[in-house]
Amino acid sequence: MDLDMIEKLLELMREHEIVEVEYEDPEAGTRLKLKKAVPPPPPSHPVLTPALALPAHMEGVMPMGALPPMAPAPAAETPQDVERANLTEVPSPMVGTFYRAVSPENDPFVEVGAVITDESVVCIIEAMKVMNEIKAEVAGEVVEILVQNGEAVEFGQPLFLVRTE
Amino acid sequence: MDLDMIEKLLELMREHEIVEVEYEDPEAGTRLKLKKAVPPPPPSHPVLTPALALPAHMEGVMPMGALPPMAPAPAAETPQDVERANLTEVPSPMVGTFYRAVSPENDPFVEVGAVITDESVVCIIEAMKVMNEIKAEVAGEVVEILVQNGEAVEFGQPLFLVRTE
Amino acid sequence: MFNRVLIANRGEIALRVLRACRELDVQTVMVYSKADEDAVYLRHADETICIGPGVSGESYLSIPNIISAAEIADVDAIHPGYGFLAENSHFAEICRSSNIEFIGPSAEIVSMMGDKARAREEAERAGIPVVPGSSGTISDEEEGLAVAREIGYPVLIKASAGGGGRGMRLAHNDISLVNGIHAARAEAEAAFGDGTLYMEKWVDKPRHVEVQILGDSYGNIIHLGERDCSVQRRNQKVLEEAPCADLPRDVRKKLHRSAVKLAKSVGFENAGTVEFILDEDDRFYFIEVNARIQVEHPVTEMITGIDLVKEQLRIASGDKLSHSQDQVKVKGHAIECRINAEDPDDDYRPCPGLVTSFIPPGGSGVRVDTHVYSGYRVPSLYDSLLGKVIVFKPTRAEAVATMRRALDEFVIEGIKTNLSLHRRILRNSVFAKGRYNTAFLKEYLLKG
Amino acid sequence: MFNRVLIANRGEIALRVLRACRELDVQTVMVYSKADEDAVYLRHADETICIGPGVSGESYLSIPNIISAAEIADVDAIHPGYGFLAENSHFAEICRSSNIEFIGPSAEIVSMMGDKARAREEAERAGIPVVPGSSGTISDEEEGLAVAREIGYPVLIKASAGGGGRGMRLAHNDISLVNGIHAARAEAEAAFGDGTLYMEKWVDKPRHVEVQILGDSYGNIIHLGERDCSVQRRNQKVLEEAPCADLPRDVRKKLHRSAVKLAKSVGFENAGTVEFILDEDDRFYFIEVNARIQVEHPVTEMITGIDLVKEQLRIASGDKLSHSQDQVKVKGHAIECRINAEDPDDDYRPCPGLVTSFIPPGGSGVRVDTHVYSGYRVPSLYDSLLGKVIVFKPTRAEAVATMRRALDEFVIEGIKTNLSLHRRILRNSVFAKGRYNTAFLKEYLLKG
Repeated sequence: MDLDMIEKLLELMREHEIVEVEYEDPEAGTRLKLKKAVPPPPPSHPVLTPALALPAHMEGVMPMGALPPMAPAPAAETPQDVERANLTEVPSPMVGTFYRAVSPENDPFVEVGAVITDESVVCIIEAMKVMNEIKAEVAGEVVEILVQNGEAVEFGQPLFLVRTE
Repeated sequence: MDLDMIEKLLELMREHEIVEVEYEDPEAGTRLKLKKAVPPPPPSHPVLTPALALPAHMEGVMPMGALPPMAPAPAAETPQDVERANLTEVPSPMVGTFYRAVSPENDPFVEVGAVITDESVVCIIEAMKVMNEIKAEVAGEVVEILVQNGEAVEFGQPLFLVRTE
Repeated sequence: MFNRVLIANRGEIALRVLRACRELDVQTVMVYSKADEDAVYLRHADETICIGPGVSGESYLSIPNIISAAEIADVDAIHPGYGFLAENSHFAEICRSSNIEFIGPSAEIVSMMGDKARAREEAERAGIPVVPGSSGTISDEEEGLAVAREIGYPVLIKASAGGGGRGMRLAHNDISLVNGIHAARAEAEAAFGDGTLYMEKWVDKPRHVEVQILGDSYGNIIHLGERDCSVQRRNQKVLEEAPCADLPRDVRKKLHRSAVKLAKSVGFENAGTVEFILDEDDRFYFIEVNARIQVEHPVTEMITGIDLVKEQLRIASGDKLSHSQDQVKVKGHAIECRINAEDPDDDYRPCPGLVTSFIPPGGSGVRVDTHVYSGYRVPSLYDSLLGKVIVFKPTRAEAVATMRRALDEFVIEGIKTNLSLHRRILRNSVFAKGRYNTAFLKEYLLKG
Repeated sequence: MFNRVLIANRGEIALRVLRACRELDVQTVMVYSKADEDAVYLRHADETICIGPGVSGESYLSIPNIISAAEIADVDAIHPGYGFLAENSHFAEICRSSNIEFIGPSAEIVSMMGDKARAREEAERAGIPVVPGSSGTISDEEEGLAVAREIGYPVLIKASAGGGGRGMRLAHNDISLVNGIHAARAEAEAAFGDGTLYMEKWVDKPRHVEVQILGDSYGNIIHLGERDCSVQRRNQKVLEEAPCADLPRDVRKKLHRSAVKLAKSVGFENAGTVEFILDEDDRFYFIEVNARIQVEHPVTEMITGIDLVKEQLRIASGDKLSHSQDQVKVKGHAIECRINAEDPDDDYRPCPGLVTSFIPPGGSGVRVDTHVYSGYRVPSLYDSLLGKVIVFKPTRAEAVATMRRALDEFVIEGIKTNLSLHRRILRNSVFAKGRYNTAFLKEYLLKG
């Protein structure tokens, strides 16, 4: 929120005979209240702010191990320099261990630059000693591989970034 | 939320004679409140009932005595026929019992229609056995007497409605 | 003690188990579905793993996903909470074969107690009174009719694999018995994949009283007193208290002894509950064993001072019971109200949605177990339990007074809840006297 | 018991008193200032009366306004809570003359105990050890120097009417004594309108231990054990526990007996606290009497099972004590953390404002006394106490573990709080050992 916007708001207030404006955006951390000189207003309704954008920060110094950060949000892993258009993530359909190849001796199923179809097997996820071949479910060019070989992945975690047509 | 939307809202308020808008979007975490200039609502506090304009309803069926009924919303009692302009309340400056005259035998200090000055004594409030003469602190014509003789009043409770020049 | 435990559940019981772990300095891994990913209680875990989409079958009920998460997170043990996989013997078995301790009874006990007809046989064998009925299962109409003739109508037809009232029918005569057997079998087959049935004489307006049991892996078994769970709506518990307010001393003792005897005879380990019904003359009959922690466990914790979830963790990690029977002292009175997201004006239909304001009661004698807070969105996919208010006071009368004021000050806005029902129960004169049965709610409150 | 009680306070203690009244079926009248008019806890009262604007002098400290409200609302008694008018003997006097019961000691006792030099004399008369110092007040520098020569430096100059560290000076030699007397007198005159001073020998790094007393109007006096309140910041208590973790049995007994003896000798009635300091050799000295309920009373409630506020109400309404000394059994261990709205990174400056999220801890062994909720705006006019977390467990080690996890799960957003300070205290090894003194916080935590 900047001064221009406030000025604009004040003009609108005059124009429309508005005496009070409150605006909150907890996400941005902003709160604005503008109030004109008027006779005492009626008893105000206590506003139980339900608009709780929770996460924010936890207060003060956190003791070791007290409140660990949440699993990284998928969005946080999106590289900022890639073009936003036509990019699709291939999410993990299960919990398990991610492998790029059938065995350490074999070549990876895909590398960056590979062109894949919906049916292409792109990796293996080991769950309960079972090796599950994972299909892309999307066609296009592999732009980025988001998980290291041998890493654990959770349900829904993005594995690959694919540029679709 | 942007200025365009606010402007649109303000126009709708004018068109539909809306005096107050509150808007919350818990999903986005934003909150907006717009309020128009209106004259102070008339008297309203029922004696010794909490002047708490409580949010929402309490859930479900209320057991006897669990949560006392709330004061009716001030707006509901606004007489629709009084002119809105130039009306001022004379609030009680203390907790006590309201008397319109020095004694039951005397005439009331003021009646509806009386023209008063800032210094006019308009009533007596008895607190701790002491009779306190209350001055109007406002000049004009008494339009309405909001409290019955002998009623208890709390701090800030409106006693008289006065039309100022 | 374990180093690291995975909590295979959600909501208030997941938070309950996490609290016990943290107090024992055990690391916690919480699994969650996409529908729960924003829940604040997940913040308190040392590690969280998303195990699937909202639908339980692909997340909280998915054995492969949970076992994978346990292996990835390298945990020593899994606590299943209640519901979901808590009484799934196959899951307990897979934990064992994966070298992960299942915090609960052995797969064999879970399986045995999950078969209600089998449990009934075990009780008979141990000399515990059971409701007159079939000895074992009934294979056809003929057998059912023979049993009914012997024990007299009305009779209850029940599913061996049953639970929550499914696969259950009441019969008053031969015709309704035959129809009931067919209907119950079809329902049980659909619900549990197992149409096996057994029969019991119908006990009218019984009280529902259960005994809390703890057993370690060295064969020691103790009881922690009983709970009265007779305030029920359609076989669902609504309010529980401990101890039972009106129980002759000798009946109480016999109940406790019977529960311990049964637990010993089957070699029960970890925490469980032996459930009984009592008729109007205080004759009691075994009905079933719950081989898990129960929703209402806090009332027992309050009157004994023993933390049941910590005991579960200790027992599963190989410790001996921390209390002998003599050391268990029942003191005071505790009541628990289950607060559900449901609409009291619309047949208690579940009522998910955004909780705009949540101000739990506090102060002296009040415990609140909840995962809910202002701004929490109750998902529509899971059960409607928002949390539990538990009060503990020296006497029942004081506990009732404290629960009244606790319920009165509890503010929940944005969704409908059953707070109003609880407020009425706590002000009902029959409830106040302390002797009521499973028909209480229907007779005194639900009618209007 | 009273029919109707006015609660002349605000915040957590007003809600605390209201809870006790509701559980005793006593109607409540809550008075409030304009600054508190939106607070949700006011909803729970049977009647509410606005008594003035936000500033305390014209509302919570205004005797005429409160007495008027009491007369209008036709109450039998007034509970003053702590702070505000709780130890104002003039207020107690006016209540009496208005035929309204003041729930606390008599005006005479309040007045006597409010005069610190006088209280010291009473203790000496009753044979209770006091810190070596002036007998009575000191009238001038000469007398001060004479006392200092007798008891030896360093000495503490204190205001008779004092409290909260005001009118207090430490002197290490004759020059600082003379300066200190002038400074303390000026400060005491400004703060209390009374420049009377007395002197005590300075006890370095004492422990602060207090004994809870209850007395009825029939001359019966009992104690409810002691509390250790040594975790202090600038003479303000931050955390309290009961019982004191490291106290030889004979010292503990003597402390209790001394407190009862003093209370008996002055004819103490209702609830109060006798405060002592202990030097490093566990020699104890009387310091003062608090003639009111204290912020930290819940820890005593937890270990004795006695509801102190209900006892206050019962005593004031003419009942005899509900427990004899023999019936008071101390069991388990309790700790209380005071949660304040203050900025730990800015010298603990009070930090009012809108609480956007407030998720109190819950579960086994946790009690929360608070008037705060998500959406509450902490007014800037009053003290910064948001509430108290109290834990109760069989042993101190378990209480510490439970408090750790309770603090960890407590979410307060929108304003700064001292939660982080408490988290550090609960993980400090000196605190864990249980023996610490009033210098603890400064030495171990505030420095780094």
